[in-house]
Amino acid sequence: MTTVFCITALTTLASAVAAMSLRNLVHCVLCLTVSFIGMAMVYLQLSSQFVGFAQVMVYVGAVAILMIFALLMTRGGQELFMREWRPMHWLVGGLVSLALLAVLVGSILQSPVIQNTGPVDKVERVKDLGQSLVYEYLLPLEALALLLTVALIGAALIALPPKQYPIKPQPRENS
Amino acid sequence: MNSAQATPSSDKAQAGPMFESKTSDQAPSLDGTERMEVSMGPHHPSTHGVFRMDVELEGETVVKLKPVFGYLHRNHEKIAEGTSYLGSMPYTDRLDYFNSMTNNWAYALSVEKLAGIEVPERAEYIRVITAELSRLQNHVCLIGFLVQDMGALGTPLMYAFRERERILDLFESLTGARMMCNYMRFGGCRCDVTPAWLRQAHQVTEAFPRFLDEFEALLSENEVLLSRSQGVGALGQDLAIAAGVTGPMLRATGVNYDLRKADAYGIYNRFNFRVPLGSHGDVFDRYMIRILEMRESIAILRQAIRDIPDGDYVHPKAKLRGFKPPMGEAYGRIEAPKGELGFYLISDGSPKPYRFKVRPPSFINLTILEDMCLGQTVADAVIILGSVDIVLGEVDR
Amino acid sequence: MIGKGILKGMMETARNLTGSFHDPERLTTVSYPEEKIPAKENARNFPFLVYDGDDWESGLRCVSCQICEKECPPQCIYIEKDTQKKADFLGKLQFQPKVFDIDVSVCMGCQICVEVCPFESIRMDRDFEYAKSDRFEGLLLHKEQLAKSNKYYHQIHPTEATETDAIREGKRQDHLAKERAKAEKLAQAKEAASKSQSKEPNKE
Amino acid sequence: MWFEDLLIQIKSVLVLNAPEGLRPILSAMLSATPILSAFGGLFAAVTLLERKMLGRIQNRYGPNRVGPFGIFQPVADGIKMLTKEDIVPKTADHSIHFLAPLLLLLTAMLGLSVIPYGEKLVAIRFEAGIVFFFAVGGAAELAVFMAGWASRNKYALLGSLRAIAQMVSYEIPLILSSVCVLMAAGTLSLDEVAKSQSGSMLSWYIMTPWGLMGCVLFLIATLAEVNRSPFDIPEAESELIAGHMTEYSGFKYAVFFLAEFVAMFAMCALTATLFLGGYHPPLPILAFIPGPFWLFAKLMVLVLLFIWIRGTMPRLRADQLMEFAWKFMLPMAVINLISTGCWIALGRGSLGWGLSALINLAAYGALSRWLSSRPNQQKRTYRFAEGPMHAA
Repeated sequence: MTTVFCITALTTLASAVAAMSLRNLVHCVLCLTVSFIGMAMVYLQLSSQFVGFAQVMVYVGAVAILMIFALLMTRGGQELFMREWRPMHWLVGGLVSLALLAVLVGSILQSPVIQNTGPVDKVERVKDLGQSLVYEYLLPLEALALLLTVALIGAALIALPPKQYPIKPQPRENS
Repeated sequence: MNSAQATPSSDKAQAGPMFESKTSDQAPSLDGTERMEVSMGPHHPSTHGVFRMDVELEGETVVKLKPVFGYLHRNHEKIAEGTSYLGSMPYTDRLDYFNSMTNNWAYALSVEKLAGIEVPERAEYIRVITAELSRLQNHVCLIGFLVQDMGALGTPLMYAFRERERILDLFESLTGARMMCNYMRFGGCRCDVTPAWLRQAHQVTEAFPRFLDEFEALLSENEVLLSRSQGVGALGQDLAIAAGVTGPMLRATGVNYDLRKADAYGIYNRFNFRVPLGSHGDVFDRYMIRILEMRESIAILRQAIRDIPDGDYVHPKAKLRGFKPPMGEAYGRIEAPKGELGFYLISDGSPKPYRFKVRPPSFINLTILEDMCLGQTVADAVIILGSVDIVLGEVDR
Repeated sequence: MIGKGILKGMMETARNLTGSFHDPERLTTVSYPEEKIPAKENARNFPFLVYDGDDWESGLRCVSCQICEKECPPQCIYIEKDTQKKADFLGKLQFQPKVFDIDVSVCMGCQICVEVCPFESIRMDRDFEYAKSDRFEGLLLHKEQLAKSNKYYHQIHPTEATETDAIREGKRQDHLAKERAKAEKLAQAKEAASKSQSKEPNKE
Repeated sequence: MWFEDLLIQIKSVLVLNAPEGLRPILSAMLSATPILSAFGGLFAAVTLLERKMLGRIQNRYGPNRVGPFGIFQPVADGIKMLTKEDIVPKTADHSIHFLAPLLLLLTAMLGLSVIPYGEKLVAIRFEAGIVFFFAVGGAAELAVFMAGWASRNKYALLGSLRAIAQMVSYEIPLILSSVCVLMAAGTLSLDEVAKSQSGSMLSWYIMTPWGLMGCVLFLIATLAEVNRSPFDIPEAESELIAGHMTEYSGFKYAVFFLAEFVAMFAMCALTATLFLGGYHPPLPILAFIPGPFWLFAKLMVLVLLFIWIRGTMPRLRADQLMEFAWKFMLPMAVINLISTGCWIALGRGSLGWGLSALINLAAYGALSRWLSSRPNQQKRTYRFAEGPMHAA
């Protein structure tokens, strides 16, 4: 168990580092995907199948693809914009990541999981998960669903084609 | 190797954007996306031969299209000016190699006009029969290719070829060659049709409507085909007339113009047939007009095979060797399956034409490709090209 | 109803799928080298030279008049006249070709040489399996490869060959008649001459 | 039963005789090998079958040169593919160009691991098996993108972007139409789903109105997901040469081909499991024939259907494909969910059956009416020329 965990953890971390430091943005996204898969493996090792698979489905199948589309549709997929040293950027970036780290560490320390140090013995049942979603966390679930629907409608609105595509025949060059 | 790399982008292994903006001199488009230049052809599976379309895309929408041809240019007109009148006849086979019969006819017609040769009645009937048979096989193959361009994996094309085979068999047993018939002569035809051949032609004609019904069952109501072709590549009447478009392409726009009626060359005024007209001028109309034309061709064939008289198949005084038309000029034109095919000849009294000019229907129908493709997607550009019905042998000459 | 046209089309392909097993009208393909569609009688491909009798060199009908060479649109025929004359089927003395080459890589099989030939000597073959590994020498056919017997001609184009034979027979008859007429004329002339001079026995 | 027991016996004997440390690996390999070899063989057979059947549909013989009736054609193809030169474009991203076909094959093959081939024959018994299936299927998009992007070819990139857009869009109706079965079976585990359809043919889910509609929707979405005609837009040869595979040659191309076929088999096996009773025989009397046989028989029927469709249909345009996904597939799948819900709520009896049929029929009628009233679905009539010709 521990060796497998070590391998996954190392891969995840290494690919995360690579995702930040590689020069080619598409490579970065692909490395990020590897680290997503590593996270899913960690979930699986915690006997939480559903979450692991959902992680793969959502992050690999959707989020990574979304990032790739965003990358390719904007200009300069290959260009590197951190060649110059910009102290302000580093400062702000560092602050934000520190804050994020603080939030994460804080919430982990407060959660009851931290007391449970031994291996997880209770196998999570998909049914339990579903029931807790529908009974216990119904309101957040519905709020989330509403949010996603709004996002979807917004996306559809943005993607609506203009009434008439504004293409006119251009003057020919040779005639 | 691949035409996508034809644009000379200096892609280094790591650096450099993948798609260089080749149109930076133009105003940026409305939604701020970059235009992409794709060079489709000359080695592209959908260009019906060696033909290139330099397409400029915005997303997948065509904003500029430049047809580039000439890859198959072989100096047809100049060769014809250096050879005897008869010697050009086999070269006309190779213009639109699907319809050597109509090419022969158009050339023979103009030489007959030039020299004032009479054509016997039986020869006229034979000409009508062979021309309508080649119209059948041209249209059915064109539809096969068109649906192939829509991605139907060749099934309709194979059916079309199956039927075309029967017509080519007829041509072979009549003239000796399947495609390069070289059949018409000035003042008639090279050899006579036998009663057995006429019976066979009758059988083929009678079997054709059943095949057409099957073909239409496969295609005409197919939702995928409808949505691919309706409203795609629409061409207006005015533009079509202004650009000199002829043939099914013109009739699909609704213009009532068929040389078989307008000129009534040969003996076409003896036959009872109708001219189908479209109203949208889009790819689907072009497809349907061709289907309907085939049905009318079958009607003509039935009448011609029924009525063919006995007599000479070639004018008895027609000369093969030493043929010298008098000085003058003539333009003979016929309704070839692809449109108006004309030959313009100037004679200086020598055995060779002084000037030999072809009016190729596919070349002239192709000139408005850009106007039809603007605002459509790449996939549409492919089928619009397919619906124009070009043969590169005729376009490039 | 959406999907109706698609179902109709699928029924059509299904009919062809099953039809290809039992209906020869639908499965028109043949497996080529093993199985061949019988050639049409009129089928033509490249020209050949007809010879009469068994010996191709003496029976060659060609008199190297070079009309085909002149009329050939792609100019793929090359003829050199022989220096000596030989008697043809009519007994006339004619040149025979020393060299008769056809470059079948250039020939487009248009049959114009056949049509213009006044001596019925060049005709169209229907053999099409000409694939060669050497495209220059291999596809340049010489006299000896081009010469094929009248029997072979009868085999591939029976109707046309019979017609040709009839034409030649007619020509021979014409020639004989002409000869006879000439001989008669000669005889008459001689007779007239001899009548006026002295009487001598007529020699044929 | 006897067949499955035999397989299990063989495996346990083999595993128990191995040293302790190797047992888990050996066990995994013993599960994977038969599956992979069976589908590998099936791939070879189906490539031949497809070409033969397409040939027959097009009134040709299809391959018939290699061996009797051409049965060694796949071998010849394999040798050809293996000995062909492997060409990688100079500007390509070599590592990604190399990894893409492998990743695609991996994702396709992983899907096979959760399919129940018999009552006791499941390679991995996941509780959320179907989620696993769709999750690894989602990773295929990434592989396609890698292939298209790494080739540095416009056609390849366009093809891969089209493929991704198409796969992402059709994953929604795909999953939604499978959800109705999951609702009825009350589980996410595929072997449970198969078990819930035991008995005769009548207890298969396709025998219910929602099941039929779900099955049709699932199959259409499958066609799109595995890029088969009429949804083979990413590889539209008349537009994009070969899409993301344009710059691949030799063995890598063969791997793409293999991956595509394996993905198709996996999807067909899933369809069979979800809607066609999985490994159950159509009649209980036929239960003496082992379960894997039935599953493969159903799979083959679906594959033949796909080939038949491929031989018939032209290809949709990319935007029409999206339109079809969002305007027909998605609403239909959602309505199908409602109809399934009615069926379950009304006690799975004839009343629920009727109501479900009614809902589906009404929805289908309304949707198809709406779709066929669109401007590009018109039935046109044609006139014939009367009167004088247009002046020349």
